[in-house]
Amino acid sequence: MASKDRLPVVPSRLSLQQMKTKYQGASKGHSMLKKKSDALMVRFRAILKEVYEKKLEAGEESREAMMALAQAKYAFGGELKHTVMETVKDATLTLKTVSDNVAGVQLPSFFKSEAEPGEDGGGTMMLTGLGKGGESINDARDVFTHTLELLIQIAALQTSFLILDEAIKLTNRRVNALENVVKPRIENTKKFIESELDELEREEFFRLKLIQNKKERERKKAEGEQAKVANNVELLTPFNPDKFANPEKATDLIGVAAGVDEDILF
Amino acid sequence: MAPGGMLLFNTDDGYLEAIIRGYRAGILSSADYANLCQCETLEDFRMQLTATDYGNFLQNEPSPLATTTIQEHARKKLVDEFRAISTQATEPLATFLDYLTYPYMIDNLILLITGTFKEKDISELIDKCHPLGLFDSMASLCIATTPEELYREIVVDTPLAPYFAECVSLDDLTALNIEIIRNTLYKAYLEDFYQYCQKLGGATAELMGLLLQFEADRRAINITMHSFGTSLRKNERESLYCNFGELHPEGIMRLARADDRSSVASIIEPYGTYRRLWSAAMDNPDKNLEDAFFEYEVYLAKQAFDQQFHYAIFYAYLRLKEQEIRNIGWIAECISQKNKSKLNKYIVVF
Amino acid sequence: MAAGNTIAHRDKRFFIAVIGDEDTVTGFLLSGIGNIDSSKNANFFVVDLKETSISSIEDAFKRFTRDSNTAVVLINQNIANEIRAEINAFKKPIPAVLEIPSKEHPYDASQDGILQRVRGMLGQAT
Amino acid sequence: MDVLTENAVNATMEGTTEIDPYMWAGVGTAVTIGISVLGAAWGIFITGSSLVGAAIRAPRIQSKNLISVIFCEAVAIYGVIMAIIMQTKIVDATEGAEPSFFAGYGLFATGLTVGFANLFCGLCVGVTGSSCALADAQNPALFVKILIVEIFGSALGLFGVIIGIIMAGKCTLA
Repeated sequence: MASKDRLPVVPSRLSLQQMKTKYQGASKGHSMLKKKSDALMVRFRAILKEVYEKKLEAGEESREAMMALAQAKYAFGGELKHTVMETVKDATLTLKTVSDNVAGVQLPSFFKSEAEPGEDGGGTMMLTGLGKGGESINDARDVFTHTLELLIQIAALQTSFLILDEAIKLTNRRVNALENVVKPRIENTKKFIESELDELEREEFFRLKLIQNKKERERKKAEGEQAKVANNVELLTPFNPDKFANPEKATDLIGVAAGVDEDILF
Repeated sequence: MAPGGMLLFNTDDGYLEAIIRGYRAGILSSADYANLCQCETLEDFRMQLTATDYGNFLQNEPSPLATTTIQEHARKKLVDEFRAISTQATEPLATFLDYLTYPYMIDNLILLITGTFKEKDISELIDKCHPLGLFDSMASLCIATTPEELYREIVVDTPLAPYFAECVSLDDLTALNIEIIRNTLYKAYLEDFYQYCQKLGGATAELMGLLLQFEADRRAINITMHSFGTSLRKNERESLYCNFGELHPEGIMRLARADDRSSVASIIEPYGTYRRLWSAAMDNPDKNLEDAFFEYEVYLAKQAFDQQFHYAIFYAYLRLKEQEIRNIGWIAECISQKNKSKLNKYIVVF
Repeated sequence: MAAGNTIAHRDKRFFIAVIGDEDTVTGFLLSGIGNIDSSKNANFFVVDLKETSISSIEDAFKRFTRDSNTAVVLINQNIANEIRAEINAFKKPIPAVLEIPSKEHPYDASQDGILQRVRGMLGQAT
Repeated sequence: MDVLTENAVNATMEGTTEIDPYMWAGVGTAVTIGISVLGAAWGIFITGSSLVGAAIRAPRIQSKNLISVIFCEAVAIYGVIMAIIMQTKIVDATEGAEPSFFAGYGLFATGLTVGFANLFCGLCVGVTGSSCALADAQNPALFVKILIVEIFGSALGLFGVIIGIIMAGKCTLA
């Protein structure tokens, strides 16, 4: 067990407790992020399909639009492009955005907003081809506006697609980080603390046993030498903390150690 | 008869008339169109065109060809032909031919005026102008930077000055919608041209009368149909109608009050020609009224070739050739877009 | 996320920019998206592949994508192919860069970077 | 007829008789050739200008349509022939004999007949020839059809010539 795989902590009961809460937190975060990622994924798949279909549809649609434009050029003459380009002033068709919240990710959707054609300025394009070609130009305008609406939808979807893609990657990264780095590390730390604590217990137990043996020997020696001073000995024993504490503590410690060992095993 | 009538027409204009009839022979035939429609790519299209009167006009163009390039070259050919004619013309044919260039001039001027409003570089705009509508003082347009200057310095030197003086004041130039100015000028031009043709008399007056009356009526109907739902007011609309034509005066007055398509239909009902065109356009979903008008225009223009010793063939030739350029553009467009469903929209001239 | 900041203004009007051949541009201008601001910067750029230099297309693309008022940039696919590197380098979600077919070049899904990704993912997903 | 008109007519008659018959004959001849050539020339320029113009786009028509020019030219030749015939009638009267007024007037009338017949024939052929050139340039199949029209037009001059020859045949000045 390399030291970098665990958090730098002083093995103590307190830090063990801390690790346990940390572990719980990490598990909860992991499951929540997993849920978020799933939610995003659902949306993402829906968008994927839609983007794909809409893009192909737009391909068809713009073919139609080009045809309508060709018709307008047919009716108005080749100078249509110059006339149109020179008449441009202010956009009458612009976009508004509204964001949609999916699991904490802001997804924009665009809406077409058409300005009311002004008395002179904005509506200039409306009168193009007044004398000739107006009908075809209007048709072309309609088809193009329709194509544009489709493209606007695609734009929104595509933006969402990119944002979602990014968001999903981020979330998945976090999920994976929690799962593969943070959680094992905490676990390792926990194990480390427990094994350290165990070690301490065993040392203590061993030490106590030694002391007990020594005391036993001393006691036997004393019994043999001063058997007659029995009252004094009886008075002294209750005051010896080792005599009472040692056996209890020893069993306790073994029990805890065994429990931990089981935990580690499972 | 045009000046000189049958006996003296040829003194001045016989040669040019014969030349224009020669050009007319170069107009694509229905067989040519059938061949062009068979093309799969624009390269095929170019090959097919070499077999026609257009010859090698596209040979120096690098591939891939654009439809606009084809159209531009076709137009250039028309312009060359027209220039060849007009440089040899003597009066009064020269004036007549000048009249033919005025519509292009109006369009160019309008383009320049819009450009000046935007403070665009005028020399850049001149490249976009129709070559038939170029006028001498155009080069000096570069000095004009404001609409006022443009009006004072340039417009007064063009042949269009009287039309401007008649109906567009300096204030209008900035206040009115540019499309309204364009149509006002066009109206003034048509009325003037009509007068001039009537003055020439004879077959010219008769045939040009038919053609111009149709043009006037077509504009009136188009303007009416197109003005629904726009900011164009009824009195403004009325001022754009010409003061002659088959619809004039009664139909025009009623058109001025029309509110929707169906009322237009009922207004033109009593006029046989337009009723037929209207129903032709309504019966065929692939065709709109404008297509029907184009067809009728071709029909009228073709009729002009049935008579000799008059000027209307010059006008008719220009119209037919424009239709041909439109056709070529349309077919090329269909080919390049690989969409042949509407290919047959073109109008066979001869 | 970077996008968050730009979406914030709810009532703001965003423009749609176009880079394309003259027909495409004319068509979309007809529907009224054209805008020329006070300093005469147009939100459309006409490309003639025979004449327009690649660098000027790239400049236009950069100008549109950096403009915070632009929400969508439409670009003809055949033109996009010319500046593919620039487009691939552009990663921000807003403005959305949409590749649209041009007149002579019908839509080719295999060239659209975004759609390719979509396809790949759809393949994974299904 | 009232008196005034009668006087005027008489005066004119007297006036014309005062003009020498040779004068009548000479003027008649001049009119024949002059007016015929006018007609031919007019016809040729009407045909010619169209022919030249049409030949620019369709050079093949020029040799074929020369026939229209030749038809016009023929009109001038009729005039020349008539003038020669008439000229043979103008001979010096024998000593003491009066030149015939009948012949003088006759030759004058012949001149007018032939001259104007040829003038109009020339115009007619000119206009049809011009149309023929244009039509041929458009559609070669039309050439023969219009040529027939042209031939009929050309025949008109011949009628004048025939009548002229008959008229001139009766008129010998001395």
